[in-house]
Amino acid sequence: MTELLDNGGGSAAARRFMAGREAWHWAEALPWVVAVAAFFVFPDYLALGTQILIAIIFALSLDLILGYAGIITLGHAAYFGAGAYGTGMLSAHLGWGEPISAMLFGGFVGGVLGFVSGWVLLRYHGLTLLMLTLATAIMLKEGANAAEEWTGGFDGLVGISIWPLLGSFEYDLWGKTYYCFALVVLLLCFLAARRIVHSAFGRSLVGIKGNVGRMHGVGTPVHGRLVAVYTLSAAMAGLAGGLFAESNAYVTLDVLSFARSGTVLIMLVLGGTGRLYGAFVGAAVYMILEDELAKLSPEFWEFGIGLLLVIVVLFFRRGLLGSLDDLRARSMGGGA
Amino acid sequence: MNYRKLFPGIIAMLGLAWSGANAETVKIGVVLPYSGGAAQFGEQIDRGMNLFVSQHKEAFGGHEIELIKRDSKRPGGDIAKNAVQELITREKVDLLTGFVFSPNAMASAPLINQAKVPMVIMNAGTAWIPKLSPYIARVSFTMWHAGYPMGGYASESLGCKTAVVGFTNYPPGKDSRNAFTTGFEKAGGKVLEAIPMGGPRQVPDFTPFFQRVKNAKPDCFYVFVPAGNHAVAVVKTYANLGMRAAGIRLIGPGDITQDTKLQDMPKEAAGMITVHHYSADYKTPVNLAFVKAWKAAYGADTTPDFMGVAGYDGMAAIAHAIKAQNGAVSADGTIKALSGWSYDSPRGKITIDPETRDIIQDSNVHKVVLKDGRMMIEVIGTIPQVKDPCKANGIGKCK
Amino acid sequence: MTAALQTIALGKHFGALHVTRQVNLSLAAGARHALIGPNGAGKTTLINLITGALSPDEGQVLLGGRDVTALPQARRVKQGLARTYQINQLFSDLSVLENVAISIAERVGAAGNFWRRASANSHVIDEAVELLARLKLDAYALTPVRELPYGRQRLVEIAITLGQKPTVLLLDEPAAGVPSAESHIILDAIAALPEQIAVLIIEHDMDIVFRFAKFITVLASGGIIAQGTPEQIAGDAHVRAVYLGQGGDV
Amino acid sequence: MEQVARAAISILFDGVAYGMLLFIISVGLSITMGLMGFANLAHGAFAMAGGYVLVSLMLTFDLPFIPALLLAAVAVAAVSVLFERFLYRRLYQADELDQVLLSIGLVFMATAAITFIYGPSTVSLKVPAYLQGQIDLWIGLFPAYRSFTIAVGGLLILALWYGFEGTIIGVKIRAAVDNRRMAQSIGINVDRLFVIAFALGSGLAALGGGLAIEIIGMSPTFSLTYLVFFLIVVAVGGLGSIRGAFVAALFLGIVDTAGKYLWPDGGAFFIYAMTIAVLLVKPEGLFGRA
Repeated sequence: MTELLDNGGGSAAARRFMAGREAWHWAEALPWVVAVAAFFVFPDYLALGTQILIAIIFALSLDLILGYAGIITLGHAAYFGAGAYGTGMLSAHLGWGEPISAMLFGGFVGGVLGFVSGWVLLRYHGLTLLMLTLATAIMLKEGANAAEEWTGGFDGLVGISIWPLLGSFEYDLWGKTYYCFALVVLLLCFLAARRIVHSAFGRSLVGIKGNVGRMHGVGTPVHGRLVAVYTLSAAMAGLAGGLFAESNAYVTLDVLSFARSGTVLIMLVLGGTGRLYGAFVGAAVYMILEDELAKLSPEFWEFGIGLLLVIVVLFFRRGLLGSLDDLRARSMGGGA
Repeated sequence: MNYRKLFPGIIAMLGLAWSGANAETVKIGVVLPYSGGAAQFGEQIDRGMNLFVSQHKEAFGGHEIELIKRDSKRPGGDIAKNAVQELITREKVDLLTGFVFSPNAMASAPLINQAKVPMVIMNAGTAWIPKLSPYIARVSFTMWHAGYPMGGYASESLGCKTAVVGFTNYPPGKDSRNAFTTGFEKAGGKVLEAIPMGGPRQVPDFTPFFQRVKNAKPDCFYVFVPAGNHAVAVVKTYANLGMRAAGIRLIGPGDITQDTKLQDMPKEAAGMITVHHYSADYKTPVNLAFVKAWKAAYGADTTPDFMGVAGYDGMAAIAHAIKAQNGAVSADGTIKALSGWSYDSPRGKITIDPETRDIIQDSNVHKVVLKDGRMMIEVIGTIPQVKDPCKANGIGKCK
Repeated sequence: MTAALQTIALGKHFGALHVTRQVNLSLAAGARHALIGPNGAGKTTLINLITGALSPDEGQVLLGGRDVTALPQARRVKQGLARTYQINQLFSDLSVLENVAISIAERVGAAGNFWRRASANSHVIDEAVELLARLKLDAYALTPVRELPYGRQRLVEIAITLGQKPTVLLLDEPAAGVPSAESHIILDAIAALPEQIAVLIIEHDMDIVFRFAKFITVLASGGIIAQGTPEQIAGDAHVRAVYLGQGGDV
Repeated sequence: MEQVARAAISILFDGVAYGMLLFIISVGLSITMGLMGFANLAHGAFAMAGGYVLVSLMLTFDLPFIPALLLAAVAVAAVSVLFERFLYRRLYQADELDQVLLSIGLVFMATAAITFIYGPSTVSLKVPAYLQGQIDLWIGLFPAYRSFTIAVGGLLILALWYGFEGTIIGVKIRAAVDNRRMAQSIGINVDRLFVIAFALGSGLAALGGGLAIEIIGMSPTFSLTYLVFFLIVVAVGGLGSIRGAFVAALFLGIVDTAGKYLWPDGGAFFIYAMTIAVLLVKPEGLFGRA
C-alpha cells in the first residue's frame, strides 16, 4: 500500500481510496431486499412494518447528529412530534390532505424548529445539552397540551383526513399503501443521509466529533456546522413524524414524549451508531421483539427488552452491527 | 392444533348448509393496558371478563370464543390503533373490546368504520365517543352519569352553596368538570373556581392545589381524578391539610372512592359522598354472588371494582350478541342485538340505549362509612336509570 | 510595512493571577521567530490568546494590520492564522490523507457543502497528495494516523496546518515527545516551510531554536523579559539567570 | 394580607418538603455522576426498591415504620454493592451511551420485576398515628408527615456535610470528584471509594423512596416517571456537588409548588422553564465546576 502514491500516480490512487470509502458494498442491498420481500411474505404484518420503517427514518435522523456529529440528545421527539402535528394540523384545520406535500410540510416544520432550537442549544454539551434537549421537548409537549384548540390536547388531534396517495392509492386496512410509501421515503432519506455523511461536510462532522478543538483550529465554523446538521436531522425527524401522522390519521401528545426520545436513542445504540444501517437493525429488532414479547406475555415484555439491553451493553458493546464488524475483523485478523 | 386452522373454511361452508348446528369460534380482540402504570385497570377488566366466561359458558350459545389480547400500554392512541389494525388484518377478529383510555378508543374508531368490526367499550368514558362510529356500544359509563347528578345532589341534599372543582387536566376530567358544573349550577349552586391538577400519567403532589382550595373556603370540593393511583393521594392530602375541620366537604364521582383503593385511605375518608354506578359493597343478591365468586377465583384479598364489573358485563353483552347472531358476528348484527339489551348486572339493571348505544343505569349516592375497621360504601340514595345527560341535553360535542 | 502578526499590550488574568501581561510582539512576513521561556511562563496561554481560543482582558491582536481581537478562532484561521498543538490533535481513526483533506476542504470552502461527495473534490485530494509529498508523508497517505510512529504523527500535525495555506504559523513545541532518532524529520520539515510564511515557534529544545530562529522573544511570568537576535539572547545575563534559576534545559 | 401570608407559608412549607424528598433521592445520583462519571439512569430504581422493601417489611414482618425505613435503606445499599461490582464497574470507562443503555435496561427489568411481584397498582402503607394529620409547630398547624420529611432531610444534609467536610473518607471522595487521576496517584483507593459512594447513594435513594410513598406515591413506573426530576436536580445543582443538589432540590420543590398553587393551568411548565433558564446561564449548574 505504501507505494501507491509514488511516482505521480498518487492523486489517482488517493481518489480511488476516497471513492472506496463511499463505494457500495453488496451487503447494503440486504435491508432493501428484506423490506421488499416482507411485503409479499408477511402481508398481514404490514401495519407493523410501516411503523418499523417510520422508526428507521427517525433513528436514521438521530444517527446523523449522534453517530456522526456526536450530539447526544434526549429530546429528538420534539422534531418528530412537531412534524406529526404540522402534517396533522394542516389536514385537520386547513383541510389539506395531499400526503406527499403534507409530509414535506411536516419535515419543514421539524427543520425550522431544529434550526431555531439548535441555534440556542448547540452551544452546550454533555449533561447540560442532554437536559436542555430533554426539557425543550417536554416544554413543547406541555405547550401542545395547553394549546388544546389547535392540537386536541390529551384527546389527540382528530379529524385528520388524508387524500389518496398520488390521487389513486387509498389508505387501506392492511397498510399496503403506507408500507410502500414509507419504504420509498426511507430509501430517499437514506440516500440523502448517505450522501451527507460522505460529503466533505460529513467528514468535517466526524472531525468535530473526534476532536472539536482541532476543528476550531482549522477554521471550521463549528457551531454553524452543528446547527446545519441538526437542522437536516430535525427535518428528517419531521418527515418521519409527518408520515406517522398520515399512516395513523391521528396524532396525540405521545409523539412528543420523553419515552419516544428515549426509545429512538435505545434503538439506534442497539443497532450501532455512526453507520447508518444501525438505525435499520436497531429499530427492526427492537420493534419486532417488543411486538412478539408483548404477545407472549403482555404484562412483562419490558423485562425481555431490558435484559436485551443489558446483554448488548455487556457483550456487544458497539451495538449489534458494530459487534458483527468486530467478529469479522477478528476472524480475518486470525487468518492474516 | 394445526388442522384446526385449516378447517374454519370448510366448517363455514358446511355451516351454510347446516346452519346453526355447528359451533363457531368467535375471535375477540381485547385491547387493554397490560403494562405500565395503567396495568391495574387491564388486570381488573381482564379478571371480570374471565370470570364471566368461566361462569357462563352456556351464554355464548354453544359457540367457542377465543380472546386475543393486545397491550395498549399508554393512552397515546397510536399503540392501541396499531393493535386494532393488527387484530383486524392479521388475526381477523370478529369483535373488539376493552379500551380503558378514551384516546385509544377514539383513535381506533376510523378503523372499525372501515373494517366494519363492532366495538364494545368497557371503560373509556368520554361522553361523545359513540358518535365516532355506528359500531360502538358502551357498557361502562360516561362522566356525566356521576358528575351531573352529583351536582344536583350537592346543592339540594348536602346544602352546598359554593363549590370548587379540582380535576385532572385531560378530556374525561374536563368532561366531569362540565357535568358537575352544569348539574350544580342548574340546582342553584355556584362554582367558585375550577382548578386543573396536573395530567393523568402521574400522581401529582396535590398539596399546593388543595391549599389553594382550603384558602378559598368553598362548602363543597368536587374532585375528579382518574381511577386508580390518584384517589388515595387525594384523600390523604385532604386529611393532612385538615380540610374537614375547615368545613370543606369532599365529594366527587366514584373514581375517588374506588373499591380497590378504599382500604388504603385514612380515616378521614369516612363521610365522603360520591355518586357512582357500582361498589363491591352493594348488598343485592346478584352482587353478593358476584363478589363471592370473584374472591373465590382471585383471592380473598382482592376486590372487584367498577372496571371489573364492566369487564364482566361487557362479556355478558358480547355473549348475548354472539348467541343472538348464532356465532356469525357482524357489525350491524352486533349493534342490532345489543340495542335495547338489558341485563341484571351486579351493579343493578343496565340497558343499552338503542338511540345512543350508550348505557342506561342507576346512579347511586355513595357514602363512605367506617365499620369494624373497614371502609365501606353505603348507598344513601339512587337516581334511577340515568341516560347519559350529556347526550340527553345535547351539550358540546355530544350534540 | 504592516506586520503579518502583531500583538499590542496583550494581557490576561485568571482572578488575581496574571498569566499574560503587556505582551508586544511583531512578526513580519517570512519571520522566523522563537518564543522561549521557562515552564509556566505563559507561552501556551499567549498562543491561545493569539489564536482566539482565549479572549484577552486587555490589548489587541492584529493580523496583517487588521484588528482580529473580537473574532472567533475560526474566523482568524480564515484570515491566515494557523497553529499546531503541543499534544497531537489529530483524527486518529482517519487516514493521513483524510486528516489533511479535512483541513484543505475547510479552507477552500468545500466542507460547507453537504451534497457533493468528498471523493468528487478532486482539487482537494490533489492538493493533499501534493502537500503530503512535500512533507515526505506520501508513503503513509492511506494509513490510519494512529498507526503512524510518533514523529510522523507530529508531521501530520504540521501538514494539517499547512493545508490552511497560512500567512502566520504558530508551532507549539513541534518536536515535543519525538524521540531524538526521529527529530530530524521535524527539523527538515520546519526548514522547508514556505519562505513567505511568518513563523512563531515555541520550543524548549535550544538546538532547534538556535538553528531555526532569526529572532527570539523570552517570556517569563507572563511578560516579555528580553527580545533580540539569537546572539543577543545567548549573551543576555538576565535570561540566563531566569533559565538557570529554573534549572531549565538551556 | 393574612390570605397572602397564609399562601406564602404553605407554598414555602410544601415546597421545602417536596424539595427535601427530591434531595434525599437525587443526592446519590449527583455523587455517582460526579465521582464516577456514570450516567446512572437506574438510580430511581434503587429508590423504588427502597419503597417496596419498606412496604414488605411493614406488611409481612410487621416492623414499625421508622426501623423498617432504615432497614430498607441498608438492605438496598447492600444489594447495590453487588450491582456496582458486577455491572456498573465494567462500564466506568465506557461511552456514556452504553451507560445509558445499561441503566435503562435495568430500569425496564426492575419495572417488570416489581410488577410481577407486587402488581401494577400503587402501593400504600399505614404510617404511624403520630405522622398522620396535622401537628402544631407553634406558628401554626402543619401536616405531620411533611414536617417529618423536612426534619429527615435537614438531618441528612447535616450528616452529609459533616461526613464530607469532617471525615477522611469524605475528603477522599471530594478529592476524587475533583481530580480522579490525581487522587489515584496520591494513593487513594478510588475503586473502594466508588463502592462506598455507590452504596451510600443507593441507600439514600432507598430512604427517599420509602419516604416518597406517602407524598408522591409508589408504583412500578416510579423510577421512570421521576427520572427527569432527579436528573434536573443533578444538572441544575452541578455534578458531584452536594450543596448544589440541596439548593437545586429546594429550588425546584418551591418553584413547582408555587407554580401549581398560583398558576394551576401552567402544569409542569414552570419547572422545565426554570431548568432551561438556569442551564442556559450556568451550563455547569449552580455549583458545578466549569
